[in-house]
Amino acid sequence: MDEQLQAKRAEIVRAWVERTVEMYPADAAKFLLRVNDPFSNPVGTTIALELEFLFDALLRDVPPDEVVPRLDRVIQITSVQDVGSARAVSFVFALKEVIRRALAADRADAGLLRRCLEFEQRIDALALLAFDSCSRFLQRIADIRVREAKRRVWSLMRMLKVDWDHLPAEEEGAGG
Amino acid sequence: MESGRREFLKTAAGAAALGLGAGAASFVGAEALARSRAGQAAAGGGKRYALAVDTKKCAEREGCRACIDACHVTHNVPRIENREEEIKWVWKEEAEWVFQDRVHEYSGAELRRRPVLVLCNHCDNPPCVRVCPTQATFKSADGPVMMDPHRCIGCRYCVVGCPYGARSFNWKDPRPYIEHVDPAYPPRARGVVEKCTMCSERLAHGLLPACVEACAREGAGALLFGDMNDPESEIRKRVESSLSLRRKEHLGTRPQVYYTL
Amino acid sequence: MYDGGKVVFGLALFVALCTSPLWLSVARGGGGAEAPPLQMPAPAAGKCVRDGEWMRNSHMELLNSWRDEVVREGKRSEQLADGRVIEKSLTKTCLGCHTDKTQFCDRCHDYVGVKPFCFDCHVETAGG
Amino acid sequence: MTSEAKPDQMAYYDREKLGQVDLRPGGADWMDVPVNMRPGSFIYPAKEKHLQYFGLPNPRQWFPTDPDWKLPANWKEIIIEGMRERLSKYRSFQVFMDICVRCGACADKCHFFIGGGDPRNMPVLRAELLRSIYRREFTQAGKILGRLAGGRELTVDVIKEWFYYFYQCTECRRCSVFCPYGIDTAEITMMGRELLHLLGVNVNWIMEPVANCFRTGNHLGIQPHGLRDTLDFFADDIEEATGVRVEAPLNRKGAEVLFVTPSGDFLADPGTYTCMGYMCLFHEIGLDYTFSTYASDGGNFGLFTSHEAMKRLNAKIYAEARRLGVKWILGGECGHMWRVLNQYMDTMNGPADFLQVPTSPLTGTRFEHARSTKMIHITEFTADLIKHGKLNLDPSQNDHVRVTFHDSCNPARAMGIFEEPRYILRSVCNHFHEMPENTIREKTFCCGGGAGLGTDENMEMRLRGGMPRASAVRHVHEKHGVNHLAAMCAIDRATLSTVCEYWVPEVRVTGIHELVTNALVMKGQKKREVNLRLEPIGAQAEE
Amino acid sequence: MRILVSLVAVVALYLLAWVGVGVLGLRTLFGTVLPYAALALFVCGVAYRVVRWAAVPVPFRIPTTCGQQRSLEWIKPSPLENPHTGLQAFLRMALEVLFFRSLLRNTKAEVRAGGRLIQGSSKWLWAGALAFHWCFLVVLVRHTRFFTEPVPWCVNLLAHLDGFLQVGVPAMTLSSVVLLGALGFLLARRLVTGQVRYISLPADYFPLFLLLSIVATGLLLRHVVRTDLSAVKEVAMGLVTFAPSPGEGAHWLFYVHLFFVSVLLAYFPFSKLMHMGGVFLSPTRNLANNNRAVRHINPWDYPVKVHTYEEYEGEFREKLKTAGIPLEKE
Amino acid sequence: MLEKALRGSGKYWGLVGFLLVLIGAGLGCYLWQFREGLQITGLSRDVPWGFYISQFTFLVGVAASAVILVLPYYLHDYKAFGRIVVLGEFLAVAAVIMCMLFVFVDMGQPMRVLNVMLHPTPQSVMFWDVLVLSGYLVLNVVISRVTFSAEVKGVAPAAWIRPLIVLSIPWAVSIHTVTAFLYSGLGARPFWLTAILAPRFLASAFSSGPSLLILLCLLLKKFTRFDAGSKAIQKLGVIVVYAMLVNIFFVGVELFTALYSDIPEHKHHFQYLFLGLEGKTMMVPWMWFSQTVGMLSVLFLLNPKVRQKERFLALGCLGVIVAIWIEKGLGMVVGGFVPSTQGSLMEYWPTAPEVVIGLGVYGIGFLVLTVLYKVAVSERELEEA
Repeated sequence: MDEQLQAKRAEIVRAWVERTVEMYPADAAKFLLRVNDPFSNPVGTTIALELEFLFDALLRDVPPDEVVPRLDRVIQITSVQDVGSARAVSFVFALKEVIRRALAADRADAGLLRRCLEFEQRIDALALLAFDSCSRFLQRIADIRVREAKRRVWSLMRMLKVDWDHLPAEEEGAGG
Repeated sequence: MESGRREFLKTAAGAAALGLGAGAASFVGAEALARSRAGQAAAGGGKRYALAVDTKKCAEREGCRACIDACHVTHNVPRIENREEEIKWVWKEEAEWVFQDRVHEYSGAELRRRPVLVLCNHCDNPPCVRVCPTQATFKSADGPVMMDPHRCIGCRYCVVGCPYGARSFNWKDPRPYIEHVDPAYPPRARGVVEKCTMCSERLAHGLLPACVEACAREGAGALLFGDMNDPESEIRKRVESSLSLRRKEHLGTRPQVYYTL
Repeated sequence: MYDGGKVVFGLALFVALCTSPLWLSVARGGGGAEAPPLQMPAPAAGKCVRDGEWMRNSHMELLNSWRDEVVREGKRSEQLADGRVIEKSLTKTCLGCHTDKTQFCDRCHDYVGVKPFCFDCHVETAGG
Repeated sequence: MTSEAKPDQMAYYDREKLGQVDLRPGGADWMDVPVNMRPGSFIYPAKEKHLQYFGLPNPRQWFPTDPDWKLPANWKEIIIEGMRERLSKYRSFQVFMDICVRCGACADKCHFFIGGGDPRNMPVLRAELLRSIYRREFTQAGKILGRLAGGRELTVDVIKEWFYYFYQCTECRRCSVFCPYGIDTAEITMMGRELLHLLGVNVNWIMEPVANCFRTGNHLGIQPHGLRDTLDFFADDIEEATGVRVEAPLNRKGAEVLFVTPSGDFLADPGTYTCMGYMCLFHEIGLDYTFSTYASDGGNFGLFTSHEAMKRLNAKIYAEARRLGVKWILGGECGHMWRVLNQYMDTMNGPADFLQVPTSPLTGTRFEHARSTKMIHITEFTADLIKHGKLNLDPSQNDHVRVTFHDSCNPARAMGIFEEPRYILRSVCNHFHEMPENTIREKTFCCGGGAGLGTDENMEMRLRGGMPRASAVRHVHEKHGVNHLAAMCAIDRATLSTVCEYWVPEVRVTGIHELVTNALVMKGQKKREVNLRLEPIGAQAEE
Repeated sequence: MRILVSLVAVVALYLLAWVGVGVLGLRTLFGTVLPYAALALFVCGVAYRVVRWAAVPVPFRIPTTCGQQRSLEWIKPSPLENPHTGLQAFLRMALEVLFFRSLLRNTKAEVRAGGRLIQGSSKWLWAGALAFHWCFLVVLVRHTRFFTEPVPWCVNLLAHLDGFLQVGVPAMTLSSVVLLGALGFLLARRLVTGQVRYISLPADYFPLFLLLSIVATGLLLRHVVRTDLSAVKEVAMGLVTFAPSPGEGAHWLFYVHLFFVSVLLAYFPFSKLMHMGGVFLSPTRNLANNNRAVRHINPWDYPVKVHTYEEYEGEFREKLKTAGIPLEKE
Repeated sequence: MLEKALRGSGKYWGLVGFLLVLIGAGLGCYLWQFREGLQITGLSRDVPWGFYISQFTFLVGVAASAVILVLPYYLHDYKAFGRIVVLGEFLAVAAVIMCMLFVFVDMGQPMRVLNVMLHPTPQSVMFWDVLVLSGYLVLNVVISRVTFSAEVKGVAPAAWIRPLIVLSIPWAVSIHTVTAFLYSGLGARPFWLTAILAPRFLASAFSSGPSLLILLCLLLKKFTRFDAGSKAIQKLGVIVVYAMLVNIFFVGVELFTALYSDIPEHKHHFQYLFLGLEGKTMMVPWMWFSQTVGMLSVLFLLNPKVRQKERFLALGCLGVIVAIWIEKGLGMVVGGFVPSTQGSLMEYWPTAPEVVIGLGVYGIGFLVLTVLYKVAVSERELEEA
């Protein structure tokens, strides 16, 4: 299974990137893919780079604490790309279909289905991480939104002695 | 248009050859190549022109410059007195220097001081041709080592490579130093190398080289010109029957100017 | 703000440059419209080695190929279509008929601004 | 989609179904792709009352996702005539319509394009939005060849597209730096917005401040007593931090200097600290100055509206200077305010012949470069003070601050004020680090919130646009441990705070004069244990 | 599609000229009428466009500043990036026009491993554009040998230097080779670079194809097909002396070359090629950034409705009073 | 990147101006030579190559010496050279450009220079030399550009560059080997007809090139904020010492073979160089000076304590450069021509215009070097700011 996926790595990653970019507005998606120089578009490039890593991570069954920072990089970008939260993580599920298509030719292999399901479990695990990550970023945006609103009228609020403590706390681990 | 296309193809082929490392082998095998070329010429009944110099006969006519003058006038060779920049196709040199490895301290004074006619040796294995980066100098099928002044870039590698000092470089415009320009033979531009061509332009018209003709006219008969591939030729017979010398034989250049002392 | 003066100046400069050949030729009295007459060889000299039109366009190519063939391959002569055998020589064959280089070669070369380097070496006139 | 759903409400996210994807249209070019109004990327329309107050046409209720925008019946005529008029009034507009060669040098210079990837955010295409109409309506080739000559029909969809994309440009002029012909997308966007205003297509985040500013003198609508209270409140905070009581005179006639700063600094964190910084500095050097309630905002959202609106709002500054009888005007740290002051004010509302050439009362330096406008930038003023040793500075009070400097777009590319703020920062901080060179000075990246885009409903858009700036900040944060980003622009201070929170939460935003005052040893001060934010000095270093 | 249209247009032009001269023998049309018409269109068209631009005022002084302004004495200004005087602005324009200063600044946004966004320097466009424009100028100047009699020495010298390397007969000129290469590069980047391809219009491909055709036919005429140069010069000199010559001796391909040039000239004023004139009129480049020192006048300035202090005080009188702020009228 | 060269201090512009003056003078003299032919040089029938070609030979060595940084850094991961490896590559670029220009100015028909490529002649060593030199230039331009711009961007260079870097190592050796073959393959010139010529060239290259690099690094340290780091400089110093020792050894081997065998045609050249022949002694003082300075420098630098003092190191390196410049740039080429193949003794000394043209070429090379180093140093200063 892993060997088969490894063999088709380039093809699968490419298809996965394409599916991921599809969540952009139509002409942007077309554009991101048509620009075949990977470095012409930073957003597309980041996605391509990190998806490649994530796919390898799935193959090697890398522990979550290594995966999350890289996953975050994609989600941090997709979270603000005017797509919804569901779409922001849908790219993980897209991998399932991509893989099924890629392995369609080997359907005769009896053990394939079982191993395929095993691999999809890993994808599901990744999806959970992605949901987690996405909700963190959406939460961060929501917090930022509130804090920005507060900042805008900061001196008024101070003058009115508004209690500052109910402002959302700085995010944990942010170190600010 | 035809020749334009040909030129283009040549250029293209040249460019293509740049990409091939195959040429690397060929400078090792250059000698073998030259040998086989000469062989082919022989097999195909081609000519192999050579010159024989009878130094004794030549020396008998003290101060004779008939051959030199004839050559230099015919070929518009400039007369530049400054030894550093002089241009000469054929000239005389003392035997002591011409035959450094044949003349020794017990050789008689006459022999050592004897003026010997020297010129391009038209070697069978010419180092000048080997080193030239543009094939401006090349070996023609019937023997003479030729110069194509149109192609010469003036790098003087051939001057450095020639063991006989037979090549001259035009350090300046030669035209002012030619007394009487013969339009039949183009002078050279500054910046190119020139040398004796064995009068190939005369040979093509069935004439003897200018020097040989002049020598005969003077009645000296010191110079003998002919085809070494022709077993019946006078020069072949002379070389076969008497001990002759070629300059710096040990360098393996196989000169085609034969000397008898 | 318009900067009209600067624009007009620039524009005038541009128009003057674009049309300068016109003014130059007017200033020179309009000469040079026709190619200078070339001194052609006497009829007795016979026909040229190629037809005239071809020679006008491509003589440099002919000379170039002659050059290589003579010097590098030793092929000194050539049989023409009409059976004549000629020597491939600029000095002997070409200048043999076109005896005056200045009245033939140079005139046209100067007219079209071409500077061949043949005559850096090759001698122009017999006995020159 | 209904107009009620907003990106910050869960209802908005619910509508998106898993796996629902747009199929890519094959081979169509951008002209064929209608704009997709995506919440999070556009700004809400102006409320009727603001348009009415300021006197702009077609006030009405509408929403960008509505199919019908309730345009005037003759909207097409209005646009064409509007274009014709502007083409004959602005050489920039006419020339920029004609000479673009689409070399693509500008393509990846726009922060919105880099951060979002929408091709219509490439500056060249943003201009083509207008240019395609220009070709169709104003050039022979476009009239005859149409699409082949790059022209297209003016339809309602075009208006919608304009609205979407001309409010996704912050007029930062970064593309103009790289353009071989200096084509300035800011000019294009300004023209585009002026045309949209003719139809009553505008955004509330700009029109409300404009109306406010017209009425109260500042964008935030702070009324005179409010400003008095605010400044007194600042004085209290300053006293708490330094032990020195400073005064903030308002509308004082006969002062030497009128001080004008963006109103954001009166209200919004962290600009307020910068404002406190000014007050401390002026107190310390004994500057004879006054704030004004009438001209209480140097910022000018008219710049983001139309040239006329800009002139209407800007008129107050000279009027107030004349009324108060000051000698010259000093301007605070602001971005677009300085674009207006440097490039427009004198032409629009000058000549200021009733004022004198600005001269520093402490150093005697005559600011000859401002001899006509009679207004200088606070960093020019402060840099001169520091150079002449007029300030007693102790940079070690800022030792916990590792600072980098963000060149704000307008002072950078419409003024060229690069060295003054750097000189000040180096004088007041021991740890100053530059961001990568292609992201600073004239190549600086916009915060993503300029030109009236710094609102809440387009948060995602701003975060995308802020990504390039944030990447550079992250770079110096990782390399040099930078923890403060200094910016001399009120919009920057507001927007970059948000941008940093999202992309580089470790870095906070500050103003130049906040740092100046934190390093300033004031006469009669108590031992400085807290900074202007009333945080213990050195607290950050310990963290 | 956009590419194909432009390519077809150029091929059609070629066929037109070929049929016109090669088959129908319309030498007067292609050798006299069209060139005159094209030149007239070019000169008048360009002048018209520039005059029209110039007729539009520059209401505000809006230079893009790319360097330190002139302010305090001890701060070094960058006069060429942020000019303070007219002369400095002139020099800035000269750098822009002669050396494409702005393109030299070009960067390329890239993302590298680790998600780092980089703005690296990118000089290819600058180099390609510079090579194209300068070589085009050299080629143009060289061609004046056909329009002048006697040929000015400077033109001969330039031609001599250009053909310094003796490759082929007549010698291959360096400028044509570089010109061809640069045009190829400019076309290739439009085709290959996604961003540029996306924004390109037929009006971008057409001039490139046209210029490539001009250079290609020119090179063919010089090195492969060859034509009677004196016949060519007769045609050219006939044009400048207003004594048109049919140029019977010239090859038909020469008329194709001439026709392409005529098309270029005629097309010029109506196209983006007008950037040649426009670059001088760009208000973000050709003005000094000295607004605060010298007042700029807007010729169409008009009075606007403002909110006067009196109106303001009237509205906020009470609040001003409460806050203890001095009033004009108590 | 390149725009960094457009902004600099007064000293920088002073240097650029000085080099431009040199270039101008050289160009003027070259135009003269172009019109009058090579007669304005000191070259002659018997000594057809001189100052130009010997400078070319010397500079090929300088160019090849970049390998001394590239090899330890890329193949053995010797980190200390990380900061200066690009300086070595830039030096190679400048040196190869000078090499090509020196060959160019030596030509009788420079406008036909492309004939070498149009009529490729594999049996000519000169053809190969042109090929390897151009290849080396391209390699170094590409490698230095790619690696340096990656460094400036703070990322790893593209993977495809590594094979090129590895290729550049044997290539560097090849340029000097082929250049040596230019001489040592000629039966007509016994002085050069020695198998040790190529190794000797390499040894002298690896002492003079790094010496120059050390001097340049010390100059940069003095006049800019760029410090190559003493570890790298000391390591280079060690290389200089050993290479110079090998070089001296090789010269000794040559001397022994020629003198002990006592074959006249081999011996005469050395006699001419070191003792003079038939009263022709123009070279003698130079050769002795060169050998003495070379010996003293290497003895001086052999002592680690001395070497560690940068002032002394600079002095020693200067000595090495001078010694090798004379040995290779004067004795090596001219010595081969005296006595001539005919036994004649015609001495050679460059004329003033010849030297000015040479200085012009050096001016161009050092201008290229100055610009490249300016870019490198400015970027580094930015990085470290």
